[in-house]
Amino acid sequence: MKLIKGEIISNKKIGEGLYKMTIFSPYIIKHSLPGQFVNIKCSSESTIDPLLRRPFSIHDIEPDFKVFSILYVLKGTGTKYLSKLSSGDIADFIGPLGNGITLQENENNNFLLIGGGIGVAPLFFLAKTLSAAGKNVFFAAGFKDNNFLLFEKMLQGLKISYEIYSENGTHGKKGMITDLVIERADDFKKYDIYCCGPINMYKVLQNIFSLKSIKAKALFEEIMACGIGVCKGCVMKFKNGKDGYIYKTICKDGPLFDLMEAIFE
Amino acid sequence: MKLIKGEIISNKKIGEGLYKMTIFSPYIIKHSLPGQFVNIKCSSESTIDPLLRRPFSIHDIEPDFKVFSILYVLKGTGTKYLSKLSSGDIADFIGPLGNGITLQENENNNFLLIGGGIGVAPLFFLAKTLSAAGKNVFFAAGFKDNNFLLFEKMLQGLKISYEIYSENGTHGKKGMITDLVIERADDFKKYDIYCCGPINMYKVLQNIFSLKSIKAKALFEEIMACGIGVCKGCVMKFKNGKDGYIYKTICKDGPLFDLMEAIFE
Amino acid sequence: MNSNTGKGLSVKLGTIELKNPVIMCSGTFSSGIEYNDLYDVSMLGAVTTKSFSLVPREGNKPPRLCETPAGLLNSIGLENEGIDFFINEHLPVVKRSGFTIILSILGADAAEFTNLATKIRKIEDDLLAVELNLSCPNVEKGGITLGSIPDEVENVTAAVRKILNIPVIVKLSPNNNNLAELASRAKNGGAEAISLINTIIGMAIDINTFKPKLGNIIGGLSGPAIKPVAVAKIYNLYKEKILPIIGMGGISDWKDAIEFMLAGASAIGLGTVNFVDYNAGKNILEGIASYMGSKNILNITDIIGKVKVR
Amino acid sequence: MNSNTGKGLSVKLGTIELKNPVIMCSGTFSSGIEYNDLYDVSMLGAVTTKSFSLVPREGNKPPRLCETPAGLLNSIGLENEGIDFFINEHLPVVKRSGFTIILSILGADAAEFTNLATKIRKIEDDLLAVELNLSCPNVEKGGITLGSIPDEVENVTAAVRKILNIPVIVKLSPNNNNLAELASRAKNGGAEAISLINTIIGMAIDINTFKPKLGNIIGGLSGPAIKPVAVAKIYNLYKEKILPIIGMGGISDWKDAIEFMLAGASAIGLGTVNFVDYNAGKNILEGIASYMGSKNILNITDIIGKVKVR
Ligand SMILES: Cc1cc2nc3c(=O)[nH]c(=O)nc-3n(C[C@H](O)[C@H](O)[C@H](O)COP(=O)(O)OP(=O)(O)OC[C@H]3O[C@@H](n4cnc5c(N)ncnc54)[C@H](O)[C@@H]3O)c2cc1C
Ligand SMILES: Cc1cc2nc3c(=O)[nH]c(=O)nc-3n(C[C@H](O)[C@H](O)[C@H](O)COP(=O)(O)OP(=O)(O)OC[C@H]3O[C@@H](n4cnc5c(N)ncnc54)[C@H](O)[C@@H]3O)c2cc1C
Ligand SMILES: Cc1cc2nc3c(=O)[nH]c(=O)nc-3n(C[C@H](O)[C@H](O)[C@H](O)COP(=O)(O)O)c2cc1C
Ligand SMILES: Cc1cc2nc3c(=O)[nH]c(=O)nc-3n(C[C@H](O)[C@H](O)[C@H](O)COP(=O)(O)O)c2cc1C
Ligand code: FES
Ligand code: FES
Repeated sequence: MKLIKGEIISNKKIGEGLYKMTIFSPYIIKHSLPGQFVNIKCSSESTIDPLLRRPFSIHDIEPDFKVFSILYVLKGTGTKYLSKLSSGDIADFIGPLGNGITLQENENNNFLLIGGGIGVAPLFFLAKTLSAAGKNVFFAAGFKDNNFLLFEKMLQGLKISYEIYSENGTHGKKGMITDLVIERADDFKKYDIYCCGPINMYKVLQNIFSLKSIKAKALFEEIMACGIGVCKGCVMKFKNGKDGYIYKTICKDGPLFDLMEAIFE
Repeated sequence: MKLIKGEIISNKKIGEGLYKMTIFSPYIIKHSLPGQFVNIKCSSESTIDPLLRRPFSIHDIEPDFKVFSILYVLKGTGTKYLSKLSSGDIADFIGPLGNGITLQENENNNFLLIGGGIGVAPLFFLAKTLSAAGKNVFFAAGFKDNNFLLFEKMLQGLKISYEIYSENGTHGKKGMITDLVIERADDFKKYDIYCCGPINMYKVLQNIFSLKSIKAKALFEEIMACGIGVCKGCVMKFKNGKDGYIYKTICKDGPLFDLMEAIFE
Repeated sequence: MNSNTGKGLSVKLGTIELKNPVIMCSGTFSSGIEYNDLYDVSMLGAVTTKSFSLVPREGNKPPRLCETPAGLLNSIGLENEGIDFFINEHLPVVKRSGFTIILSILGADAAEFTNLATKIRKIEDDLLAVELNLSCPNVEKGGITLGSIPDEVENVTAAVRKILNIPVIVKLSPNNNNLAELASRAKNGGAEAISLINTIIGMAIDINTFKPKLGNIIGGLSGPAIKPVAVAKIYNLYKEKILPIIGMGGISDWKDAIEFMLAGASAIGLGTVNFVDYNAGKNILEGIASYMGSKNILNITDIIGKVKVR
Repeated sequence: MNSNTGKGLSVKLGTIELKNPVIMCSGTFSSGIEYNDLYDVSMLGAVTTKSFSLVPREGNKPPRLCETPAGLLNSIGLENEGIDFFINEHLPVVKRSGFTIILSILGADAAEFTNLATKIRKIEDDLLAVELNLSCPNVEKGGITLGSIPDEVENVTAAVRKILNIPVIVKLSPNNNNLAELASRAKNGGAEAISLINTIIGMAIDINTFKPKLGNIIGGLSGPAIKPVAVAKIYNLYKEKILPIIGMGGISDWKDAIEFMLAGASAIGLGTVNFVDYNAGKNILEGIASYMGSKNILNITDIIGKVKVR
């Protein structure tokens, strides 16, 4: 990890309250794994509001241009600040952070990526990496509506197959992405599975997968302060032993964990 | 006074760390007196840094265009924020505030305005008003260096006479503006005098004028919170009775006071 | 204001009835006259006046203000023109304008409060309540404030209560740890509500001049910075169920107001925000009303103290 | 760092000698190992470790963090892997890297502190000092913290002092009003310095879910918001001339560091700022050095407590 001031190459609105920011950083290109994130200062040098940095997954890297991107949704003060930046401005961030996803040699050839909402952001980087490594990738993405239409355009640029669901039926099939998973759960046994999405999606997936004894990994979120494992602030409960639990930090022990180990309360 | 959201027409750098912002506001045009000020929010809607509004004198009004201006120097977070705004952005301010300068019918015909540094800002509005009323105005301005060259250009647009001093001699005569006042103090007895500048200038002027029994008024500054007289935060000491003193608020009782009544500690 | 505003907004603190829970804090709104130029101040639940003492007080040496991160340090020193000035100059105007007034009074000891109460008796019909500001340093007790001495809190409250027929509110300072004890003693003395919190002791130093940024060296911190401290104090005192609370300290929008009520405030006080958003009273009142609409809350009293702690 | 850095930066707190006054606060820097990837942590005056207890503590239920205006509320609940983990895993690394270590230890009573001290005795040569974190709630005394009970402060300090030969620092909480008394008792127990301030009690509520934003309901406030409170506490304690003070609470740049030293801090602690500016230690150290250059201050000790109050 390194503290970096990188030039913003572009910052585009690609949907309602949905932005893609591209930042120049040879270091990030060289050292990042899918699933890792950066912690960005979201206030100008002279102000302290918001105080804390904000974590964003690495969404894409383009080694030819030495740039990486984040895909982000407008939530509060921090993302509002980001959305106002423009090309030529400087992004102050630290990264890459977290464990990320390493691909072993002898691993499976078939990968299923399940993304819900903005959870598709880090999975895009993973899909790109896998497809470059010659793996078969099936990307299952679920949205509320058609706000991620331009994201589909990006997926089309990768050599992967995908399916999109939207709750209101305005993008892809109507329904929840978990509907697809339920339908094809038996198929999916032969896949390595990576998920990223809201807690509610994870709860449903845990149920489906435990019934079918399917393994899966997932990327988690928690409010962060340090982002580098020193404050013990960003913990979640995970199974430990038979009935026990243990707190693990999302920022350093994660954000990638075995989905079946997560305890939701 | 009124709380106003006025469109910024222009925001130009006219010197090192010196800016002129022009804001559309028919209300301010209609109701302002020279010496009055506005209290401007210097942070975006979603942030609270800086928390308090910042007071700025009304520097100029252009009734034909329904705009007024402020002239400001970069100091800290608030003025930095202002300097980043541009035409089309909205300024959130309240005004006009303070007592300001009213010109009585039978008043003197000769006016001397003494400005030090950014203190020339409100005196410009006064000079313009006086000259429009057919008065004789002599504007004596003192600066550190030649950073206010463009201000001189503005003065040239008024039908008044003026003299400029700079401490390092790069603009007008070399010296302090108080040198001029000492030299011509006897002349100035027949003038109505208004001053605006730093405390150190006021101390010197108080000495000169008290020796010569000359009367003068001055615009004062103090750190403000409310700007409208309710918090009693922006007080300064003024003479009261023979040896007494009284605290007066700069924002409501002032900012215009009899210079000779001020007590500097 | 939308047409629904007003419905279900009324709250009661003991016998104090408010048409809505939005109150202006003492010292940050004067008597409300200035703000009436900006919006109709009579719409507010109440305006707490600047604290008035028996005789005028000149206040502390300037500078009296200093901005800190998300906060305001002040050392006004309770400057005020004296109770007679309020009675003669402000009261006629605020009556005419229909403001609901809580009169904040300030004294050095029970005797001074007694004298104040006696003066107020003749105008008490024009007041909703009096609020006791006990933050005057007590010289006999070594300079600590009246409000941090349990006996004094009870004595002063009882002294005022004996003279006046209107409800008495006691304002407490967060610089004390024994708030439950102080509130109980206020209750024993006959208070009907507690105002919480006053400012937190703070200080700032100019690193160029080496001088304190306030003429008085030490000041009181207010504004958003202190909000979490206020919420915790209110939550902790509310649990004790001693007296209803007027909660204040860093509220800057309607969301903060709701947060304070969930923590246990029956009404909320707006202080420093009046300097930032001159329309805060109106905006926050409207915000509360539309929040109630959107959440289908019929009576704002339904949310008081309703933070879900399990 | 410019070539002058280091000159005149050393400070002494009792027998504690620091090459410069920049110390990392407990709990916000772990043992410094992570930050050593970003800058050479051995340049710092000292690193105070996370507070370690005799046995590992799992800490509080999440969520544990919440941002407030210019502040951070946390309820980590003193999660740590236990003192053995520090001794076996961290100590070898920090020794190799040349960090100056103040070990923060945490116990529920004097007995636990005695046990901790006994364990530490064998590594004490590798430590600059120990800092006692007395913020554990004491169950026997109704849940109030050890650090707010004068007798306990003295007992615990004396217990640790008896066993260890290295200096003892006592960390105090701003939630107490009797800081002078507590500091005196720490001194009686044999402490050489006071760390001030720990976090201020605070709370935040989610107005959508009605739930507290922290799993533990109540948390501790840190960051710029609390800076004026910290400066006032340090100024007031410094005046009593009881023990030298390590000042902390909201420092975010070198200017704040100077402000704390003017108020009376002999050294300064950096906490929350490490999450905002990962290079804070280095930046603030350099900032202090160049400030000294520009103001012709030969020894940083010359400014300690030098606020001009008249
Ligand atoms: C490892 C990780 C990766 C993330 N990747 C992305 C991404 O690629 N794209 C994206 O849009 N968002 C992502 N998020 C969520 C993102 O960090 C928040 O949306 C953002 O911090 C909101 O900041 P704000 O100031 O706009 O909102 P506010 O609501 O003002 O934030 C208030 C506080 O809540 C925290 N917060 C709010 N939402 C979240 C959340 N979902 N997770 C963690 N903390 C939160 C903020 O950091 C801040 O401390 C990620 C979060 C984590 C932990
Ligand atoms: C009645 C009045 C009229 C003014 N007119 C002008 C003007 O026309 N042009 C101009 O450039 N400046 C003017 N000032 C000064 C201006 O308000 C300050 O320079 C500005 O507030 C600095 O804000 P900042 O955030 O950039 O600086 P910071 O240094 O970050 O401000 C910190 C605090 O100090 C206060 N402050 C700093 N300097 C002054 C000052 N000189 N007077 C009062 N408060 C101050 C700020 O308001 C704030 O509370 C005027 C001040 C007053 C009181
Ligand atoms: C400038 C100023 C003056 C104040 N004067 C008084 C006062 O006269 N009497 C009083 O009881 N409280 C006074 N207070 C405290 C406020 O009423 C309020 O309790 C405190 O500011 C916390 O609320 P806030 O953070 O919303 O400002 C004053 C506060 C400020 C900022
Ligand atoms: C996340 C976090 C964890 C902390 N953990 C500890 C701790 O283990 N022991 C301790 O003595 N203080 C702990 N503190 C308090 C800090 O050491 C420091 O006293 C406080 O945060 C004030 O300084 P700051 O405002 O610079 O952060 C912690 C603070 C934070 C924010
Ligand atoms: S954010 Fe500090 S440990 Fe994860
Ligand atoms: S700033 Fe409040 S009285 Fe002047």
